[in-house]
Amino acid sequence: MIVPLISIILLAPLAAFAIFALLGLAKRNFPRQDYLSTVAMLAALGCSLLLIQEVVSDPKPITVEWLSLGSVTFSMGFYLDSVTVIMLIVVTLVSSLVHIFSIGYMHGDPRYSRFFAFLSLFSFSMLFLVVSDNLLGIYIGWELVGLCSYLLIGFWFEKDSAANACKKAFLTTRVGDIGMFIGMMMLFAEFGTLSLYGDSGIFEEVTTLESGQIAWLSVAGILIFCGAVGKSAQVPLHTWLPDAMEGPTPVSALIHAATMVAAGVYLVARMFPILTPTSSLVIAYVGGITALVAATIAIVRFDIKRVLAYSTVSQLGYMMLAIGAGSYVAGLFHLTTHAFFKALLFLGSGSVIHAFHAMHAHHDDEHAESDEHDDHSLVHEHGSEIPPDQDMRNMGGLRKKMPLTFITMLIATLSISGVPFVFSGFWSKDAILGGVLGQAMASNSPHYYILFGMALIAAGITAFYMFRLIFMTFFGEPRNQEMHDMAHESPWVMTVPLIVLAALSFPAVNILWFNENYIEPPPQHHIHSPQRVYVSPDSKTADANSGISLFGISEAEAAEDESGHDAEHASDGHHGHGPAHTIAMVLSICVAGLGILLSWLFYHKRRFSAEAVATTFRPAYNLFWNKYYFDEFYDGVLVALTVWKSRLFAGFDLSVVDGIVNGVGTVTRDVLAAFIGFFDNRVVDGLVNRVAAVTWSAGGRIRRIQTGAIQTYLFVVIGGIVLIILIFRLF
Amino acid sequence: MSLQHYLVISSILFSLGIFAVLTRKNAISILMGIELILNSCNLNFVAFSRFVTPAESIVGSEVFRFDGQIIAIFGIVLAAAEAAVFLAIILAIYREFGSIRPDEVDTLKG
Amino acid sequence: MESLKNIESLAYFSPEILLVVFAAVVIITDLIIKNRESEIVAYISLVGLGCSLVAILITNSFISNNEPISLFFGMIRLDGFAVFFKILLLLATAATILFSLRSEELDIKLKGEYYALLLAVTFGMFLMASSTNLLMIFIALETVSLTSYILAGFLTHSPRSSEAAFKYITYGAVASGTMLFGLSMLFGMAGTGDLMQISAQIAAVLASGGVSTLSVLIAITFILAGIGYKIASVPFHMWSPDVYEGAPIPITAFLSVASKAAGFALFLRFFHVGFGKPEILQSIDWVFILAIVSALTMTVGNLAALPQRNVKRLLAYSSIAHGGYLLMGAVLLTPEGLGAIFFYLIVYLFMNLGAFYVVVLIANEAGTEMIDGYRGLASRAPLVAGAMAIFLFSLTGIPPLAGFFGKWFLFYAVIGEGLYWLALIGLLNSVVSLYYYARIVKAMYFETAEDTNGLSFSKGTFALLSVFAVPTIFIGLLNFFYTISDKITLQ
Amino acid sequence: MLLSLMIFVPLLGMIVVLLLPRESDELIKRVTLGFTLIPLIIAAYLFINYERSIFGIQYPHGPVDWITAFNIKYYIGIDGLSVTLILLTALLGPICVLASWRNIEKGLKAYMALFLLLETGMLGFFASLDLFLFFVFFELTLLPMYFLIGVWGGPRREYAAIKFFLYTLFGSVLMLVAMIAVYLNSNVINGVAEGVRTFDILTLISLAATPGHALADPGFQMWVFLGFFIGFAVKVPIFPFHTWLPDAHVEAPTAISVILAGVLLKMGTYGIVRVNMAMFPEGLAIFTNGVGIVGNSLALLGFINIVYGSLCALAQTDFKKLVAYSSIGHMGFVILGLAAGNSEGINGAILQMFNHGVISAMLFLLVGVLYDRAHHREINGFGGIATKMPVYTGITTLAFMASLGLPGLSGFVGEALSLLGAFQEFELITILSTIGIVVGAAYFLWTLQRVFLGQLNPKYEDLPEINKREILTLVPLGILTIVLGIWPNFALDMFSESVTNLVNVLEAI
Repeated sequence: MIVPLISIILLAPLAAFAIFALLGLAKRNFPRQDYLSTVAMLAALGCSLLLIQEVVSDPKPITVEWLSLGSVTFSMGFYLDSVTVIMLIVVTLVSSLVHIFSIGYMHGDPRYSRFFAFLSLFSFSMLFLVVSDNLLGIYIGWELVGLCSYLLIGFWFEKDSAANACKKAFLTTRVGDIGMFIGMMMLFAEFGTLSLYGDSGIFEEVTTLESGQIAWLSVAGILIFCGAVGKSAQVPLHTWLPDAMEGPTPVSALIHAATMVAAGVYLVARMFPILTPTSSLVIAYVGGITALVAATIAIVRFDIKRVLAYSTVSQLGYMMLAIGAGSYVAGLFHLTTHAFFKALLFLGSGSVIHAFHAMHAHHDDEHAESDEHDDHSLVHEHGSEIPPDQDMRNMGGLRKKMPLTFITMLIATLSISGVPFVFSGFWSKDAILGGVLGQAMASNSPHYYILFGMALIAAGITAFYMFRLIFMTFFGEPRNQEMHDMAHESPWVMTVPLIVLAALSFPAVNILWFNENYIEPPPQHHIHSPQRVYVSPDSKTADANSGISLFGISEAEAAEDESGHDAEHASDGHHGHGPAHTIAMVLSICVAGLGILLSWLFYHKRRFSAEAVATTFRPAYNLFWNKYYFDEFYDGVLVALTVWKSRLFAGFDLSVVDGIVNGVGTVTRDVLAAFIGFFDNRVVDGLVNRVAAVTWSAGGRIRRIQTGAIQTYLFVVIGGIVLIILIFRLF
Repeated sequence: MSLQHYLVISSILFSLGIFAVLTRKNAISILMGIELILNSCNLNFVAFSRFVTPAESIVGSEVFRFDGQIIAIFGIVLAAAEAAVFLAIILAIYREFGSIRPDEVDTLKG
Repeated sequence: MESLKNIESLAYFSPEILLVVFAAVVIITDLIIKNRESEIVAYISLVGLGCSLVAILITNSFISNNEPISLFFGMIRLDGFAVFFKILLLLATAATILFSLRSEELDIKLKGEYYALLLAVTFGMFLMASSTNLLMIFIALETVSLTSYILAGFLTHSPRSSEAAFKYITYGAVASGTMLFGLSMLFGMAGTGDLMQISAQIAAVLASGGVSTLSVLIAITFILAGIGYKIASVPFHMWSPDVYEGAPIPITAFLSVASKAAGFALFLRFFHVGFGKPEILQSIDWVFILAIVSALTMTVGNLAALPQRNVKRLLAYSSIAHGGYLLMGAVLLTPEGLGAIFFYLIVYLFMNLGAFYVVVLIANEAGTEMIDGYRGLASRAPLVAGAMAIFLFSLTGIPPLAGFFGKWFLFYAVIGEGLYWLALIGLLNSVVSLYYYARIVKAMYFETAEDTNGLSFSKGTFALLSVFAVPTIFIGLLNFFYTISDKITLQ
Repeated sequence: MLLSLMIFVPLLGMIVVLLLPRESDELIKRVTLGFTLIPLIIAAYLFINYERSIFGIQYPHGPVDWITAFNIKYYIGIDGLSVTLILLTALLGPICVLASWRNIEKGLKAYMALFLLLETGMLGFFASLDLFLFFVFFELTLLPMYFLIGVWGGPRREYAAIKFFLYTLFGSVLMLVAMIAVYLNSNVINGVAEGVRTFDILTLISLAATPGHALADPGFQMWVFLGFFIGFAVKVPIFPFHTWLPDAHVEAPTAISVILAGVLLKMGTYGIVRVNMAMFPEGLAIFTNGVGIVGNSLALLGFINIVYGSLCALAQTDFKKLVAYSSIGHMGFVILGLAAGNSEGINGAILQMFNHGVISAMLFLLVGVLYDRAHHREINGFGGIATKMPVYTGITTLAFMASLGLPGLSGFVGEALSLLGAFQEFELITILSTIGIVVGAAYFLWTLQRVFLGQLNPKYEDLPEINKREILTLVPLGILTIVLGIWPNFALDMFSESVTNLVNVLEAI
């Protein structure tokens, strides 16, 4: 039963895309591509739900030999454990809802059919990534989702900002992917396979490693994580995600909030067994820093979609932190809850944007003008002019105009902010915080205390900026009356998905996560310390009575993650979960409350002026406003090259500003073209031409000897004879 | 006179011929140089024939072989023929170029 | 091996005799028919060549088991080697006569003399290929030279032609004089004019200390000057570009193929038979000096050809270069080398004559010998251009054309004796040569002419072109031609 | 026999085309198409019926005595490697004829005739089992190529044509010397020459593995390896012998660029596999298993090709030149994979050869489509044409993505395998080579943006969409790209046995 189900899940969306592509070759369109894609997606959703019962019996239903090279075989197959199924459901569910939402949102777009085809292709790729049982398959899906992300971000490619953003997204993630690929190469070189499961899979092989052999494994783990850094927009490769908001909003909801960006977290979770303490710690820190950095940037954004984008980056960092700190289940739990409420937030914001302008055509025109100066350079400028329909400063008081949107978005905001008990976001966030703190207490390592602190602060900031968004958008007085008058509630195709997603933000719907037997963290390989023990399922169930068992699991994980702890210590960690959990929960409620309160005071009550605070803390504000200067840094490196070039070729007084404007394009065209082109033309080709020239001139010289005077010739004859004789005599 | 004497003379003749051919600025003089060269060869052949070629005994009496002399005779004939052709060509040159200075006949070069 | 006496020899000498007879017939006919522009003399000459060919084939059948026959008391030898060269020379002469018939340049009154001289020069070349005596060698050389001088200057009102003849004879006379001096020294040292005995005699006197190595060296170098002038090898090559450029095109073709082939025949026989024994020249690194000469010859020829704009002169330099390639085979005096030379000469005959034939045609139609005159030929006369391209690329040595196989054979022979450096120089020279050959192709195919009118040629022209072009394509692909050398040995 | 038929049918076609009247363009085109379809059918038959599980030569013809003086034989046959490339060649044949359908304005007859000659040369090369025959076919492609570039090319065609010719000839000169050296030593065992010499590639391979045989001497192998390698390197082309390629590509007409990139470059790498690696493993080992620069030189060359080619591509503003330089980069992966000398590396390299043949053919066809409409190729001179030519844009995106190594499309598999293989031998070089992947993505995406995305350049308001004939040329290649991406075993199966054998030989060193 599994095979047909999984086939439908994968093939239905693929077929929807294939129909579009094949008809496209004949320059025709399927009349209702939107329905086709949506139905395909719903079918996949249905099958995914049916899979819940099937999974436990056989996690590896199919393996086919994909490539056989004599000694080495690469096989492709599926691995369906509970995590996979949950991911499948999340992806198909969000995707279905986004499909439905798009029917309304994208209505009237000239490339309407294409949009749905791309969504289908994306869904297929994402699902393929999720179910693959080997790194190669994951990598294939991984890159395909990247392609779809590229296509969809650049969906309105007439806008230069969109064209730039899609390119940036692809290239930035590809930088990370290269790291991932190198990591794969390392694993392959060591184990001779890229399969993860099974007798000769990597996870089995890795247990055979001796201690002292794992330094490279840490490197490999971190390299694989690089892929996740790119895809999940972790610092320092996070800059593409906010730019990716140039894509249509449903795309942002599906790809850049719920699914693709979460694939990085999923990947790290999948690779959990090979993560060494070192690589885990690196992952946790990257996650923690990302969570904090992105959250602080989000505070000062005015573009509604960018606030959500940075929020996504921040939340993804959270998940990374969780998995890095050993809270495997908590990380994935948060992934799920986040997928729903963030998709909801994006779709809600889409609804707002949609309300502000029914016609995308306007949108395009405005952009065409504002982007006139773009010079098509390789990496574009990050001027980020905010489109008026996304600028929160133009909003306000929409609560009454768009009640459904308001309520659903409020639910999501409450969830993400961690409002206690009622909302799923609270539970998943708390699981992470508790897990990290438990780890800290168990290991007594300052690292985990620092990470806990980061997570806690980020949680507070999250609550703050999310409510800032709500207050600025839905409360208060309309700031732009003209636009406010235009606004209207969205049609039902758009609100129904909102409602469904809002329902999903309640913990009851995420019931699977509360069944401690459903998800088991895979054993992490503790290569280096023989006294380490695997945590048996028993040790988890021992804590089942604590209500929500996953905390116990995460702490058990945490315990086993530290070297030097033997079995007893591990069980100590277990017993220590109680206080950790309680402390974390209390602290989490406090920071969330504080964040909301501050937000309320700043943006609703206007008790404090945000501007005044910004002036007081100017340096910090600048830092946040300029997004920690990441983009500037990347450009700066390239600009430095430009400057260097200017010095070299035209003197230093060529303005640096000019260099900035021209950006990488200039670097590429002038430096690379000047250098490589010069090298290729002058040096490589030049050498050849030099040889040719010498040959030619030799011909000319010989020619000149041929004077035309017969006596010269005769002289050469006599000279030649004498020379030959001399040569003979001399040698 | 020994063989050496003849050889020295013929060598001098040959060298003179070469010298004439290389330096004279008149086609006729070059022809004369060529004749000197050819005749030095003839002299060589005759001298060698006389001094070097072994005599063969035929029916008790010594008979000299005349190989060299014969070659010399052919050489004289060919030299004459060559001179004839050369002179004819010089005439043609004079007709076309109005000069028989060899260094003025240099339109073909390079 | 017996030496036949004079009367007995005549039968074996019939090819040469027929040539002389027909030369006389041509002259007499010319006297009789009054109309001095009649082409009948050319056809008579062709008939003569035909008869001679039959005679060659008949005499060839007398040679059994590669056993050479010595004629006229050892003056001349009839062997496979001679037969091969005679056939080759005969074909070249026949081609020259056909060219001459079509050359407007040679539309002159003195036809009788012209064809008679052609037959005479062929006769001389036959002798060059078969002489085994110093006297005969000299006579043969002079016969060829004297007639060639006249033929080169045959265009009575062309200063170029006269200048060519003048340079040719001056150069030729000095070179053959020098050679004669060398021959006389050799004669003096060996005491005999018989090539068959010279080597043994020289070896004997060298061993007894009667003469010094230097004397032998000087004698041989002098002789080399004469032969080198015939095959136009550096440093005795300088006459050839000027003479080739000035002479009527058919004669240029003839000189570049037949004269060179005859020169090689002489060279090979002289050095193989006379001085092939290592003991004679053990004090001299003969291989080295010939290898240097060979390398220099091809390099100078190719480099000097690069800047040429006159196709005739370009081909003159190219034929110097080909002389250099051929010399590679002669350097080592090995059977492989000989075989390579035979094969290459066959190929060279077709491709070089073909190229010259196109030059004749273009000179007739476009009135120029310059590369510019070949512009747009591909559209004006596609077949002629195609044939020319085949000849030129074959001369370069591009597979599957015969020139490649010829070069392959030569390089094979050279590398077989370990002279990798010489082979490399030769091969790099091929690359250089591509450049100037391709310039003509470029003009024909890639450039457009100011005058775009099509050129029309007779059917006979195309037939003759294909006579050269088809073998140029196929000779290398057929096994037959590689086996020729099996039947020819030099003793 | 079938194989010979396949090789010489185009030659026959050439003669037929030459006999057709000059004016009847349509007839000439159709006849040519017919004569290129026959080899395709035969090649497909061979490909399908090739017995994959058996290592060795199949469908042999010969050895038939040809030039007995040198024991040269007419001997052809296929193994998995050659049949794959033969299929590629035969497939590109009709595609190129179709691509030349409208844009050859003058001398169509000569063009088609030369093209058919070229096809014979290419097919023969891949099937040859006699070294001499191999060389002759190798060189046979030169002449038609020279004319095809020189007569029907762009503005600097003369320069490009002669440059191509001179470079290749230079390379083959060294090859010729090496070839003669191999032949001369083919009967020398323990310093004694006995028996006949041979050009038979299979025999030579076994002789080169015989202890004591002159061919097995590592010093000898090194020199001969170098001779052959430089000859093939020019063709591949490997830095620094590559400068002919951008010129030739830019000037050549579309179909010829397709052949050039699709097949001719593969002749170089095929030669390296067939001769250099199989025949001279000891020589190869010096350049791949040694220490220092020399010991890593082959991999280094691959690396330089990848990075240098990609960077050069990034710097281009001419669409076609960009694709040309990208070819240099992609051939670098082949070299890198071959240098690895293990199963993954060599399989990947060969697969990459085939894939690159398909993908670069597509790319050049696409450039040609655009050029036929806009009459220029300046990347910055376009912009936003995705709105006018959506189908074209879609196909181009597919080709670009395949070329930049997007998984799921064929380009990825070959590259990934090459890298996986190479990493096991040359870790640092391989890691550095991955820069090429990023740069590859960069230049393709940047091009995609500059040409297709953004506001429509008003000059191209009425740019016609790609037509049916053009789509027809692209579809088979596109299908192959996707099929091989999804199911690479389709091609890998063909040659993995041969590669396994080769790897065993290499590992025995």
